[in-house]
Amino acid sequence: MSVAGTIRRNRLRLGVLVVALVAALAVAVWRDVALTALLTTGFVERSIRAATPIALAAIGGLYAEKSGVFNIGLEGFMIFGAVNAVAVTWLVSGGTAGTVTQTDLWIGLVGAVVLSVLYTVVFAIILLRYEASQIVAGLAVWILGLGFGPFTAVVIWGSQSSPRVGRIDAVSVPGLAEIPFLGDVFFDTSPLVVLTLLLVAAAWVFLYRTRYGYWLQAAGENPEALDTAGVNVSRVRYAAVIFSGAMAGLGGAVLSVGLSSGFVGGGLTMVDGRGWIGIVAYLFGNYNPVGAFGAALLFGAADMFQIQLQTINVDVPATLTGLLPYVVVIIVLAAYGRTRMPARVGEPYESEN
Amino acid sequence: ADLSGGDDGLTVAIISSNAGFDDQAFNDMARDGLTRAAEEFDIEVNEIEETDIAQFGDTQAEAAEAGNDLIVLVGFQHTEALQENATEYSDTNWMLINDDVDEPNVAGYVWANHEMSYLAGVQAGTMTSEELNHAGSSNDPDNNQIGFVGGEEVPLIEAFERAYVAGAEWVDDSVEVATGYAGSFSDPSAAEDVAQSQYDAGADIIYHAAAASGPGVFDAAQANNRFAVGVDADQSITLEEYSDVIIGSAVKYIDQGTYDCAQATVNDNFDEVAGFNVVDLSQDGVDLVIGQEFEGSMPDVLSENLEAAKQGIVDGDIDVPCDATGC
Amino acid sequence: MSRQGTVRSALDRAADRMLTAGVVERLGIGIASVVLAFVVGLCIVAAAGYSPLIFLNEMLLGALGSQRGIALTLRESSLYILTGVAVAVAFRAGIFNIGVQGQFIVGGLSATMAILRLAPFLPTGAVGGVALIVLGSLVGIAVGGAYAALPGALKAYADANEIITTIMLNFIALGVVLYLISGPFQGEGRQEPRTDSLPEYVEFPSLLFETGSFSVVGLVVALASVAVAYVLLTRTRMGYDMVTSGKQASAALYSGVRAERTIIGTMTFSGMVAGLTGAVFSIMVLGGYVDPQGIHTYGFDAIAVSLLAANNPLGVVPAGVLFGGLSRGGSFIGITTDIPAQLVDGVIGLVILFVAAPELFRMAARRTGLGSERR
Amino acid sequence: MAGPDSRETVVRLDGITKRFGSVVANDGIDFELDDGTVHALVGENGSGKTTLMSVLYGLYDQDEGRIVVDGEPRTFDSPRDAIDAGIGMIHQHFQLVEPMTVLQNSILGHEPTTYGMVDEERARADIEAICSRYDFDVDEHLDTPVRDLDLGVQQRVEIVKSLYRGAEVLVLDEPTAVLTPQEVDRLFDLMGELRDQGTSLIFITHKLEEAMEIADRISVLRDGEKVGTIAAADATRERLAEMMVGREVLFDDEQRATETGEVVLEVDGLRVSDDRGLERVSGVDFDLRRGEIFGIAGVEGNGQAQLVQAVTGRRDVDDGRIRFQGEDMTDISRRDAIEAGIAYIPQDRLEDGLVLEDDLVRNALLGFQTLAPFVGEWFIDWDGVRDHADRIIDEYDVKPPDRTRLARSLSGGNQQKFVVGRELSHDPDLLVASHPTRGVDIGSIEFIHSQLLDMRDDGLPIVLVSSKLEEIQNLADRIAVMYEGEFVDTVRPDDVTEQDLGLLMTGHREAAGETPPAARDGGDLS
Ligand SMILES: Nc1ncnc2c1ncn2[C@@H]1O[C@H](COP(=O)(O)OP(=O)(O)OP(=O)(O)O)[C@@H](O)[C@H]1O
Ligand SMILES: Nc1ncnc2c1ncn2[C@@H]1O[C@H](COP(=O)(O)OP(=O)(O)OP(=O)(O)O)[C@@H](O)[C@H]1O
Ligand SMILES: [Mg+2]
Ligand SMILES: [Mg+2]
Repeated sequence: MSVAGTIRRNRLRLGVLVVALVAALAVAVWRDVALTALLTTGFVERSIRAATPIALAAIGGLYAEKSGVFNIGLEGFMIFGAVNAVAVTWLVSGGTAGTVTQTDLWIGLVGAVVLSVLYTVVFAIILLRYEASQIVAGLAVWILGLGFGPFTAVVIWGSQSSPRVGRIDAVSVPGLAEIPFLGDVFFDTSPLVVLTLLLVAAAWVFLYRTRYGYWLQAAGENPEALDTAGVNVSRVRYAAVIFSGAMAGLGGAVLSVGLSSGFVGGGLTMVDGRGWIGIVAYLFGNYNPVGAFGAALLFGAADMFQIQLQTINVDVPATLTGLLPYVVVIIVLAAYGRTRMPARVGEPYESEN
Repeated sequence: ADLSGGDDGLTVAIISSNAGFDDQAFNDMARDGLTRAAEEFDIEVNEIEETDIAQFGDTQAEAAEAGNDLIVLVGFQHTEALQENATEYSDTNWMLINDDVDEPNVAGYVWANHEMSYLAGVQAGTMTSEELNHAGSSNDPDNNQIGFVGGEEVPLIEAFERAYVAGAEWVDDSVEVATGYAGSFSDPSAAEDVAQSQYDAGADIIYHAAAASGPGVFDAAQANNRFAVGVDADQSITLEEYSDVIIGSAVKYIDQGTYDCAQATVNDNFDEVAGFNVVDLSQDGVDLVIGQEFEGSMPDVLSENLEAAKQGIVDGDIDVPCDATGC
Repeated sequence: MSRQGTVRSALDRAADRMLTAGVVERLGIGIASVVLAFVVGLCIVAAAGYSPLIFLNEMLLGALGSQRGIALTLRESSLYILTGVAVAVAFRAGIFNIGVQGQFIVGGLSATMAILRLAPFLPTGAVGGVALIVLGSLVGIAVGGAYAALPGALKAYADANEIITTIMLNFIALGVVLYLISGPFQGEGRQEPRTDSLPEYVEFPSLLFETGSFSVVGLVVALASVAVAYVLLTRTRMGYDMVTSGKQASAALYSGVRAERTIIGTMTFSGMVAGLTGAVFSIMVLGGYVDPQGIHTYGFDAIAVSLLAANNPLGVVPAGVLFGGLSRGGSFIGITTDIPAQLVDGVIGLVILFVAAPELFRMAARRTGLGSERR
Repeated sequence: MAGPDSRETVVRLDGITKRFGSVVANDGIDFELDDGTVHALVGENGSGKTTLMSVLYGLYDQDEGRIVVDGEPRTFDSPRDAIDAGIGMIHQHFQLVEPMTVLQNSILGHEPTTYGMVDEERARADIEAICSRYDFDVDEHLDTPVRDLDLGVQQRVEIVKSLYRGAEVLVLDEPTAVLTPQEVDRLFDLMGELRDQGTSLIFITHKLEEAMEIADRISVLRDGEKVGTIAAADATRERLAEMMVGREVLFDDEQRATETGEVVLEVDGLRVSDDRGLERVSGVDFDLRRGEIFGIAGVEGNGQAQLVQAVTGRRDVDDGRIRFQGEDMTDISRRDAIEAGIAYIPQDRLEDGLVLEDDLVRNALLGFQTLAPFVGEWFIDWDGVRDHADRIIDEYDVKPPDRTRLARSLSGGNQQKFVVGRELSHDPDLLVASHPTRGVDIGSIEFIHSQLLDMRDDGLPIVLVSSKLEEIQNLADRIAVMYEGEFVDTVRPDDVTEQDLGLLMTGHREAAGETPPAARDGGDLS
């Protein structure tokens, strides 16, 4: 995959990005806003931060879909991840807010991923063995998340939100953190942001450079081809679906103990639509992990941009500008509706044996 | 909520607003007052979480029919339904938070959100140009910039915002206030992004009115080694882990209100609380309290300013914009 | 063809259908998934330290134990049936309209606003009331339809995945409606995000039931929409086009179905039913319009209703009644016990999950030797 | 060719039985493949050929019987086991992952790795070695996504894939169905090369001449049972056909149209693009008279599908005109085309022609849901449709005769008969038949052909698209050969041989030089 090739293939996509950027700048200039006040290092940092949970879920969803399974339940799995991370942290710390250590938080994060794996195993069985409608079962996961996520909190804390348990500390790499801009963005930030960047890269390498990645792609495009090549399609799909749940769970956990410091279960919960944006992110990123991260970054930036506008007191109705990411999603989908899905997404595949 | 108990004593029910309990805002505070009352009197408290506005009318009726002596309704979304139920169930005592229905068996309570927010503005406006160092955090006395983070941009919260801004400008005309909304009352991460953006832009103190999103503002304060002002309760106590950055909280004593109503019901003198109670500064119903860790370390000018502002408000010399529940 | 012939053949067919394994099987799957969801739900109730017996008992008592309970069950049922029809029509045509909730919300607000704005021009009293109800409902239907036509057009012409666009439009509806009712449409002298109240004379007559928030008229509207949807899908050429598109899009195109038109038409019809639901809801229940975040998610639960009914409008009736009972029973549990309300939402999620996987029950049936051999 | 008895048996199948529910697809079949030979397997549709090979390849578990490879009994739980035992299979439908490159497809499931990464360079070297050994051209395309390749190349990719996995036994399931005669020759050369270098091949085909040409031995299946195995040298077309069908089969030529009427359909300078926007029909002209069958021959993918779709209203045209019965019909919608009396037997009955999950009643209405007598302005007269379905089932001998059956549950031949019946039942003014007998067995082919000829004799104009040259030659009154979106030539069937047509199909215009000029370019034959 050459850079030139990638650019050529995605020129429409990139074109819209450029247009969007120019439009945003035009608005800023027209409203006589100082661009430097808008596009700050902090803005970039926050955009990446906001993109992190979305990108994690997106990569999970992307893998599932590449393998031929549409996991529309990402939002639900994120909710479970968010609440479970705090729950596990709480239980290992002995059940008091004051005694939570960094280790407890990391255990909570890992614990949430492990629990997500357990949940997704059940989900994967229902999807793959019992051939459930993937759309409906995925929606059910969301509704289950909205119900049992806060319920878990009620059972543990007697309240649908957890106490504040603190969060995983930012790590500042001595020396590198001093580099202007880059230092702030990459070397003085949450380790989970860095972890996400590494996972994005790893996901790319795995998908395009290892045999398992080849199998994943084949499972979604032509499962018979994979089957007749002697690879168990089911196993590939199970792995992908479980991975997607684990990643969404990680995304939720990152949100609750990485970027925030506890679980909030009111309303749509603290996950607040990020899982849905994750799905759109990988669609827009054309099923490429790096592209998905780029799209997550775009949505994060759209959201952070409207916050920047608010901060410098450009008079925008926040209720409406808060909808910007959703509007962007629709525009993006309308412009790139014809994203080529893997050919066999959604179809159950039964090997005859 | 178990309606069966309380054979001899009275029963009190509290029906949540559509945000539900555990909102870290008025639902929780109203409930706290009743919990305290239950410890002191022979009453039984039924918590009814109702998040569906369309059900409010029927849930109120059901709670009344179940024989509750006092029913506390959280939030003005209950008003419409109560207008019918108050006459329908005239033997029941009703307490309505944030609004009023003109019936003898209804006690309407409104806390002066705007006044307490004004005081928060006074504190932030004063402290932004003062030298303040605490536990590694500091502000920038040379930079007159503060911030405000709301949950959703609805009239109720806009009243917080405008009064806060007015309070700060009363201290110092040149103060700059960045205001922003997280878009949700339950997304601390979004609130943190807003606060972070404001701290980046130079704000050193941020006041929030974001309910359960609020802790995100404190997270941002800690991350930036800046300060924040809490809301509703003394959040340097209720959110102790942030007490190092919470220099004060705009508080309203909703718990006292529910406690009073419960007590009045127990003592059979509900008439005394019935009617429209605008609980404001003049009745010590709202206040600005200094954060636990900052007590005693605040400069005198702050207490002077606060005193002057309070006096001005009570005397009517200061005209706080908006009113208790909107603009 | 004679009228008698039509009726007779309809009866014949109904009888035919009852005998086919399909209907029996679907009924079985529906019941089995509800039962299984309840079993799992009750286990969770018990595991969390609450009494499953009280849970069940209160649920039944709440749904059916009193005049009010029955009225509220029927009120919820009417809303579930209406939204269920909206979902079923779209799903039948192979279009996943997940946006019924959003269409329901914008339909409700626009019906409310239409009534409020038109009221000064019409006489007060019963005549004006009926006129306003009809006009308001028409506006609700139109706006709901338009709000659904948008993702329909995006799907038809830009190939945009309707699942995603409709979900996004739900979020957008929530925000925009909240903005409108806390600003431009906020009621005179109100502080809360709420419109003016509808005039007193704009209400459904209360027949049979006392409870103000339920009227038999609502139920009748729901049943009428079932009938319309049923006739549309089974007896008309547009319905044939829709169902064929849903089953096999390529064959539909081959048969001359205009895909774009059918997609947009289906979405529009689905959204119109959702908009009508919104109008019924605002007139019968709310008497105005409120913060949509404080409105129950009928549009999502309706997906379960529709699936339970195998996307058949007739089946939506029993499924809607079941959900009406669940919903009302769930609220009652919230009032009378300290079992958390989220649990009921969770149980609904479980019903949806299990309904989505009929194969689960088929395999179970085969394993246990229950049911017939054929699939 | 070496005598079979001097060879070792590499694969032996003993009494293989495979059932699908109540269908016995293979019933105690014995089969032997000798080392370094080609063994052809023939039989009607559904006789169990693919099933038997799928058992050998580990895709299905046999219910009874055993597989012996190189003298050792083996159980294959999955294709991987079969692959490990040196067996490769090229399926009827290619098993290639379209967006992946030829190289990636070739090594799928057997990727060489270095440090956990797929080592494409090593794979490339190995594949280039295979290509040069057997003189394949696949190595030119190693980095091309498979979806951009012709079917012929795709097939060679399949073969390379098997060889890369080390196959010593190669099963080819109907490999010639999609190829031109020239490509078939090329494939046979390849197969010969493979056999000479020691590979053993099993070759499934419906074309008896091919079996006799390339195979050493031929086995015949019927109704899931093996009828017998004979040496290719002893085989004749008639003998094989009789073994297959169980009775004598007459191979007779059809009658040409004697009288044709006025021009019904005129196509002028037609240009049509596909879904991806590529031009697939590049300026086609022809006209068609009443009572005439106009055949369009060509290798699939040369624009026939788009041409047919344009004529039947399924696809918009870029340029040019279509006139039907004197009226302009360019760019009409599919619905208008149906209402104008254009019947259409689609190429793919499973995709287009039938709604598989619907019963035959609903399927009987498919396409006619706006037409009297079944539908008024709004409502459908289902009683009328039911009677109509029964009529089709009866007249076209659809089995089982039960209108409540789902279309899916019918066998391929019966599905096709139902579609043909439905399309002809509305008294059309034009019939466009696209591969009307694809995948259909001899009996049903005879029936469908006789229906088409009868209708023609009644004056119906027919456009017949087929890649089966035999079919075209027997039925058509004129044949246009389509290559890369253009008609290379229009000829009379009696003036050309299959070889000539084959050459034309690959774009060699000169090949049919002896064609009389009058027959060219849509010339009038009446
Ligand atoms: N997966 C399956 N499930 C049920 N029945 C099957 C399945 N596969 C094949 N059959 C049935 O088994 C029989 C043999 O089919 P098979 O595909 O082996 O035939 P074939 O000889 O390859 O035919 P063709 O020439 O059409 O390819 C047929 O009756 C077919 O319907
Ligand atoms: N996948 C399947 N599931 C269920 N039944 C099947 C399946 N495939 C085939 N059948 C049934 O098996 C029977 C034989 O099918 P098959 O396709 O082999 O018929 P056939 O002998 O080839 O007939 P025709 O000559 O019409 O093609 C048919 O009755 C068909 O209904
Ligand atoms: Mg076959
Ligand atoms: Mg067949």
